[in-house]
Amino acid sequence: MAHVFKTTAYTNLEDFVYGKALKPVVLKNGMVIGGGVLYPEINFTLPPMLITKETMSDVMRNYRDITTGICERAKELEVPGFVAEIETLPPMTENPQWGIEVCKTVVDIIKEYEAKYKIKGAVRITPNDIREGKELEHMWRGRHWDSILETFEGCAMTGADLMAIESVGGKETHDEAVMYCDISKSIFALSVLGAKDMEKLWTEIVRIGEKTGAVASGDTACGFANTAMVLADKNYIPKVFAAAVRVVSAVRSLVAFEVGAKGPHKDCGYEGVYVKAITGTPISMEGKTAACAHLSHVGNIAVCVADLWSNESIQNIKLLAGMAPVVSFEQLAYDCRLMNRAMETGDSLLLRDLHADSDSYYDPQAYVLRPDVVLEISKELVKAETHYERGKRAALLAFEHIRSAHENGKLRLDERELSWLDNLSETVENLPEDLEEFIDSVMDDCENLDPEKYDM
Amino acid sequence: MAHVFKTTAYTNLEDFVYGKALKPVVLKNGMVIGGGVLYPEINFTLPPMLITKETMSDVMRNYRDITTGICERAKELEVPGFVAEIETLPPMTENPQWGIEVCKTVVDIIKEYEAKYKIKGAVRITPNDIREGKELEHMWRGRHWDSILETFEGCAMTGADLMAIESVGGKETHDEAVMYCDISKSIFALSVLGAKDMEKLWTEIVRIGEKTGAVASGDTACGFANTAMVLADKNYIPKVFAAAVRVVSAVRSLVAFEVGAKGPHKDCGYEGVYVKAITGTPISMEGKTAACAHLSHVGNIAVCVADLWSNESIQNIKLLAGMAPVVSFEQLAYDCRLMNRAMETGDSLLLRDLHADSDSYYDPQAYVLRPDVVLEISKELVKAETHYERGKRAALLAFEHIRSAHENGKLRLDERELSWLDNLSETVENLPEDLEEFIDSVMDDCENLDPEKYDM
Amino acid sequence: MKILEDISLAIQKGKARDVKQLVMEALEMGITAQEILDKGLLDGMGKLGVRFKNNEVYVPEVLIAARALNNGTEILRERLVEEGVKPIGKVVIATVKGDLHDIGKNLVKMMLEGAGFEVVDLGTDVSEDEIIKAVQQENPQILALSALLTTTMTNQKVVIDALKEANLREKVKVMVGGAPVTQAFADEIGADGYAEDAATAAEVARSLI
Amino acid sequence: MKILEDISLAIQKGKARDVKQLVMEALEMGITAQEILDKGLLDGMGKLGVRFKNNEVYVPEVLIAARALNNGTEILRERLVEEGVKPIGKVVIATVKGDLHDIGKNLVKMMLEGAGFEVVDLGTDVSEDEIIKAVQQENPQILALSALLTTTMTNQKVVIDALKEANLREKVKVMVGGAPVTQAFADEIGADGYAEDAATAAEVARSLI
Ligand code: B12
Ligand code: B12
Ligand code: SF4
Ligand code: SF4
Ligand SMILES: [Zn+2]
Ligand SMILES: [Zn+2]
Ligand SMILES: [Zn+2]
Repeated sequence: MAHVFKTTAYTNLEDFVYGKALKPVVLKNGMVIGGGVLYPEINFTLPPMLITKETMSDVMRNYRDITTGICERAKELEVPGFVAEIETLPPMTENPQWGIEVCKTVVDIIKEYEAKYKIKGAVRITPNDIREGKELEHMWRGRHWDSILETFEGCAMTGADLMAIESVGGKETHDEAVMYCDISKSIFALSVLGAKDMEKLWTEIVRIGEKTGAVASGDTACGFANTAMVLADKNYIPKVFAAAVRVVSAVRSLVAFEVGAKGPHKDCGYEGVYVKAITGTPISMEGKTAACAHLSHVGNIAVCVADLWSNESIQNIKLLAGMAPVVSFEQLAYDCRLMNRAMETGDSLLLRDLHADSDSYYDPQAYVLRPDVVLEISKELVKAETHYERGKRAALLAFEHIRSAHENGKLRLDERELSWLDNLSETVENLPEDLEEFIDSVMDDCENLDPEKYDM
Repeated sequence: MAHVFKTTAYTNLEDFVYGKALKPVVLKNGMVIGGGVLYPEINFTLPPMLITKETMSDVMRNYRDITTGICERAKELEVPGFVAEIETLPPMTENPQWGIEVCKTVVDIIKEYEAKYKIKGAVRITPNDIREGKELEHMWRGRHWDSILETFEGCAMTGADLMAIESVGGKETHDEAVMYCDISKSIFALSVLGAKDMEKLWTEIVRIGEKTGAVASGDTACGFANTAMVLADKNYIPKVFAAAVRVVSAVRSLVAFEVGAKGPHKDCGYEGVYVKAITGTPISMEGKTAACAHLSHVGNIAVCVADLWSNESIQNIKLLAGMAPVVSFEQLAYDCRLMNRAMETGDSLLLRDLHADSDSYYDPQAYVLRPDVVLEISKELVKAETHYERGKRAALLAFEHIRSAHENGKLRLDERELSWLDNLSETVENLPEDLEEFIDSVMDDCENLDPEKYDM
Repeated sequence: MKILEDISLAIQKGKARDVKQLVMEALEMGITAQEILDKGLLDGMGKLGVRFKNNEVYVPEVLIAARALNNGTEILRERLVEEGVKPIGKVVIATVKGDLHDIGKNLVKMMLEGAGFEVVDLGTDVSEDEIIKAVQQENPQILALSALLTTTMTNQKVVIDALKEANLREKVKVMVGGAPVTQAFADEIGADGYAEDAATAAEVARSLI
Repeated sequence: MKILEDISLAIQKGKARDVKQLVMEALEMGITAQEILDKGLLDGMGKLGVRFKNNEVYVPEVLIAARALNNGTEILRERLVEEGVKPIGKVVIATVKGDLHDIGKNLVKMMLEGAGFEVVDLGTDVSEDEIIKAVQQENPQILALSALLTTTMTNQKVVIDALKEANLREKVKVMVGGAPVTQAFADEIGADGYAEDAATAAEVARSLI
C-alpha cells in the first residue's frame, strides 16, 4: 500500500546538508550513502558508434576500458568510495542480455579492484525506459515492459547495488506541455499520468529489490524537468516555467518512495532535494561537473544537500589528458574532497551556503533549489492530500517564492520572465478543485496521449 | 638591468589569498587582475586536424566558433570578466601571420561582445616556443627567434592584452634530467641554462610590451616541471623528484620578473605561487578543472592563491552538452563564482585553507603548493644570491619541508619515495659551492646540449 | 501595403483569428495570394524568426504564430493553386532509427514551415527503408535527418548510403542535425547541409534549393 | 642455471659492471650466447618490465638496467653473429613531422630494446620522406610512429599513405601511439597496432612479428 508522506523528514535547516541523510543507505560492501561522506558518482556512455551484434565486442571493450580507467584513478586519488552508474542505451534494454552483460563487465572489474586494492565501488543500474514510440502496446504489459523488468532483475542478480530509472509515464503529454509552456498540461502529465505510472512501475522495482537484495533507489523526472531546463537554457522557454516544472516534478518522483524506494535518488533529478527533505533518504545530484552533459544554471547550488555527486554522462572519447570518463571522475573526486574536508572541520553548513548563495540570485531554477526554500516549500507541499493537489500547490509555491524573492531583490528576473510568471500563476490558480473535472478539461487537448495505454 | 628580489612581497599568510595580489594588473578594458575578483582563464586548441594553407579557413572557423561559444556563455552566466588564452601551435609561430590572424579573430569577437553586451574579456597570447629541433641555429638569433618575436609583436599590435610563453631554454638538458631523475642536471638546466635564456628572451618581451602596451605577463616552466609532474602521475618517476623540480623551476620563472614582467604568471606554471609570494604580482593557476588537459594531484590546492583560474587546454570537440571549450568555461565560471562569493562574505581564507588541506596530505607535489609552505620556502629562497644558489636551495628546502611533513604525519609518502628522498637530498647537499665547478661537473654528461647555441 | 503589414503583425502576435480576417479582406481587395503569402504571412514569420534567433521571443510564441500561419494559408490554398504558386520547397524530416528524441526535430520543422517550406514529418525512430519509401513517394528537394544519440547519429550515414543504393542520392539534398552532430561529421558522412539550431536550419535549407 | 639467474638479477638491479663480469664468466663456462641473452639478459629486462608495468620500479631504474643490458650484449655481439642469432626483430621509430615530443617515444624505444628488438630511432619531427627512406634502408619488420599533438596525429596517416605510394605498406607493420591517439584512430588510419603505454607497446610489437 502506498505510504503518502504527510510531514517532512527534515524540520531544521541546520541538519539539511550534503553527505548526510536521515535514512542513509548501506551497501553490501559497507559503503554508507548519506552517512557522512560525499562520494562521486561517475556516469559514462559510448562514443559515436552503433550497437549491434557485430559491434558488441567493441561495446564491451569500451565499458571495460572505462571501468578500468576509473578504478585506476580511484586508486591513485585514494577516493574513499564511488558509485558507477550504467544507463543502458536502447538496444541494451531491448536485448536485456546485452544490458546484463555490460553490467556484469562493470561489476566484475570493480569487485576485482575492491579485492586487490580495497577501492570501494558500487554500481547503479539504470535501464533506459523504452516504453515509447509507435510499437508500444501498453505501459504495464507487453514486450517493452517485460524487457525493462528483465533488465532490472538480471542486473541485480549479476551484482548491481542500486536500481534506478528515468521513467517516461506521461512524457508524451509533457513534451507538448513544454513546447507550449502549458502549465496545466504539465501538472496533468506529472501528477496524474506520471504518478500513476510511477506507482505501478516502482511497485515492481521494489519487489525485484526485495528478491535480489539490490536497492530500489529512485527515478528522475528527466524527460520532464530536464527537458524544460535544457530548453530554458537555450532561451527557448521561460525560466520561471522550467523552475515550476522542477518543483512539480518532485510530486511525481516522490511516488517511488511512497511505494518503498530507499534512495539514493538519481543524479539528474534535481527535484531530489525535495525528495530528501520529505523522505530523509539520500540523493545524488549533478552540477558544474556535469557541464559535459548539459550546461545549466545550477552548477554550484546543486551540491548543497547531495550525498552523491555526479557528472551525469560523458562519452568515452579522448581528451588531452586521457579518456573523458576518467577526466570527469577526477573532477568529481576533487569536488568531493573539498566538501568532505569541510565536513571534517565543521564547516559544511558554511560551504553549503556559499554554494547556494553563489547561484541563487541569477536564475529561478537555481532559486528553487536553495536548501531554505526547499524546506519551506516541502513543508507546505506535504499538507496537500492528493498528487493532483500537490502538483498544483507545487507550482503555486514555486511561483510565490520566485515572486517574493524577486520583489526582495534576492532574485533577478527580466521583464519577459515576469509577464510569464503572472500568466502562469493565474492559470494554476484557476485550475478546478476536482480531479475528474481537471482531467476532462486537459485530456482532450493531449494530441499524443493514448489513454488506453494507461487503462484510462 | 635585472632586479633580483631579495625579500618576499608577502610576509603575512593572511594576505596571501586568491583573487588579490599586491601588484594587480590593470587591463585596457578596466579589468583588474588580482584586484579582488577571481576570473576564469579559458584555453582551447584545435580538434584533430592538420594546419596548412589549405586548412587555414577551417582553422579560423574553429577559433571563431570557440570564441563565440565562450562569449555567449559568459553572457548567459554573467561572468564578471574572463581571459582567453591563445597558445599558438607550431605552424602558427613558424608563419607568424597565421598566429596573428588567429589572434585577431579572437580579439575581434571578444571586443564585439564587449561593445554589445558589456562582457569584459581579455586575450593572452602565448606563442609556442619553436626554438627546438634539428634546424635550430641559435637560441637568440636566426629564423626561430625572429618568428617568435614577430608573433609577439604582431599579436600585441592586433589587440592581445597579455603576452606569455613557455620557453624552452635548457629543456633539451632537462628532458634527460627527468628521465634519469638526475637532480643536479635539473638544477643546471633550470637555474643555469633556463635562467640565462629567460633573461635574454624576457628582456625582448618586456621591450615589446613597452612599445605596444601589451602586458609582459609570465613564463611557465612547463617543459620542465609539468613534464616531471605528468611522468610522476604515471608513476614513471618519484613524486618527491617532481615536487623538488617544481620548486627549483620557480627560480627560473622568476627571471622574467627580474627583467620587468608584470604578471599574471601563466596558468600551467604551478610554480607561480612562489612568483606571487616573492613579487606580489598576480598569477593564473589550473587545477581540477584542467583535468581535461592533464590529470594531477593538485586539483584543489592549486586555487589557493590564484588570480585567474584556468582549464589549461581542451580540444574543440563535441561533448554531449556542446563544444568542449564552452563546457570547460562553464566549469571554471562556477568555480570562480564560489570563490568570489566567499570573498564577499569574508570567508576567503577559510575556503583557501579547505582547498589546501584537502590535497596536501596525499602528495608532495601538492604539499609544496601549500600557502604556508610557499611563504616559508620563499623567505629562505630569496636569501640566496645567485640563480645557481637559489636552485640548490630550492631543492633542499623542498626536501626538508617534505621530510619534516612526513615525519609529523602531515604528508604520506611510501617507502620507495622515502629512499629517493634520501638519495636526492644527499646529491644536492654534495653539489659544489662554485658555479664554474658545478657547470664543469654536469655539462660533460649533457648529451643533447649544444653549448654554442647558448654562447657557452 | 498597410493590410499586408497588418497581416505580418498579426502573425507575429499569434492572432489566428485576426490573420484569418485580414487575409480574407486582402483577397477581396484583389491582392494576389502570392503577395499575401510572401509579404504578409511569411514576412511575419520571417520577422518573428529573427526575433527568436535573437532570444527576444520564446518557442511557444513561435508555435502559436505558426498555427496562425496555417490558418492563413488554409484560406489561400485554393487561390495559390489557381495562381500556380508552389511552396518554395518540400522537405521530408525524420529522427533516425533507434532514436526517440523529437523536440529538436519539431522545432526545425516549425522553422522550416515558417520559412515557407512544405514539410512531411515521418516522426521518430524511422528506419532507412521507411525514409527511402517516403523520398520516392514525396519527391522532396530536401531530406532532413535528426539524431540525438551518439549511438544513432551513425544512422544518418546509413540513410545516406541507402539513398545511394536506391539511386536517389542525386535527387535530394540531405541536411543533418541534432546535439551530437557537427559540421565535421556532416562532411564526413557526405551530407549537403548542417545546422546547429532550428533558425539556422531554415537558412541552410533555403540555401540548398 | 645459477649464473643465468645472477645475470638476470644484475640486470634488474642495473649493475652494469656485474653484468659484464657475469656474462664473461658464463661464456667461459661454455654457455651459448643465445642462452645468455635469452635466459640471462632479456629475462632480467622482462622481469623488470613487468615490475615497471605494475608500478614497482621507476623509469630511471629501467633506463639504468637498459644500459647494463647494452653492456652485456656488447660483449656477446661477436658470438651472437657466430652463432647466427638474430635480434627478434627490427623496429624503426620516429615522432612524426611537426611534433617535437620525444619522451613517450624514448620510453617505447627503451621497452622495445628491453624486449630484444633492435631499434633505429629517427628522432622527432621526421617527415614522411625521411621515414620512407629509412624503411627502405633498414628494412624493419615494424615501423613505430609517435605523435602527441592533435594537429600532428594526422601525419601518422600521411606516413601510412606514403608507404602505400612507395609500395612498402605490405613490407612493414605499422604501430602508432602517443597521448591523443586511440585504438579507434589507429583502426581508422589502417595501422596494424596501437598501444597505450610503453610496456604494452613491447607486447604489441611482439605480437606483430
Ligand atoms: C612534456 C610536454 C611537452 C614538452 C615536450 C618534451 C619532450 N621532449 O618530449 C614541451 C614543453 C617541449 C612541449 C611542447 C609543446 N607541447 Co606539449 N606536452 C607535454 C606534456 C606535458 C607531457 C607529454 C609527455 O611527455 N608525457 C609523458 C609520456 C611518457 O607520455 P606519452 O608521450 O603519451 O607516451 C606514452 C604513450 O602515449 C605511448 N606512446 C607514445 N608514443 C608511442 C608510439 C607508439 C608506436 C606506441 C605504440 C605507443 C606510444 O607510450 C608512452 C609511454 O607510456 C603533454 C601533456 C599531456 N597530458 O600529455 C603536453 C601536450 C602534449 N603538449 C601540448 C602542446 C600544445 C604543446 C605545444 C604546442 C605547446 C606550445 N604551445 O608551445 C608544444 C609543441 C611543440 C611541438 N612542435 O611538438 C598539448 C597538445 C595539445 C594538442 N593540440 O594536441 C599537450 C596535450 C598539453 C596540453 N594539455 O595542452 N610539450
Ligand atoms: C529531452 C531529452 C530526452 C527526452 C526526449 C524527449 C523528446 N520527445 O524528444 C527523453 C527523456 C525521452 C530522453 C530519452 C533518452 N535520452 Co535524452 N536527452 C534529452 C535532453 C535532456 C534534451 C534534448 C532536447 O530536446 N534538447 C533541446 C532541443 C531543442 O535541442 P536539439 O535536440 O539539440 O535540437 C536542436 C539542434 O540540435 C538542431 N537540430 C535537431 N535536429 C536537427 C535536424 C536537422 C536536419 C538540423 C539541420 C538541425 C537539427 O536544431 C534543434 C533546435 O535548435 C538531452 C540533453 C542535451 N544536452 O541535449 C538528452 C540526451 C540527448 N539523451 C540522452 C540519453 C542517453 C537518452 C536515453 C538513452 C536515456 C536513457 N538511458 O534512457 C533515452 C533514449 C531514448 C531514445 N531511444 O532515443 C543523452 C545522449 C547520450 C548519448 N550517448 O548520445 C543526452 C545527451 C543526455 C545526456 N547528457 O546524457 N531524452
Ligand atoms: S538528464 Fe540526462 S541522465 Fe537524466 S534522464 Fe535526462 S538524459 Fe538521462
Ligand atoms: S602544461 Fe600545458 S600549457 Fe603549460 S606548457 Fe605544458 S603543455 Fe603547454
Ligand atoms: Zn542522468
Ligand atoms: Zn545519469
Ligand atoms: Zn597552458
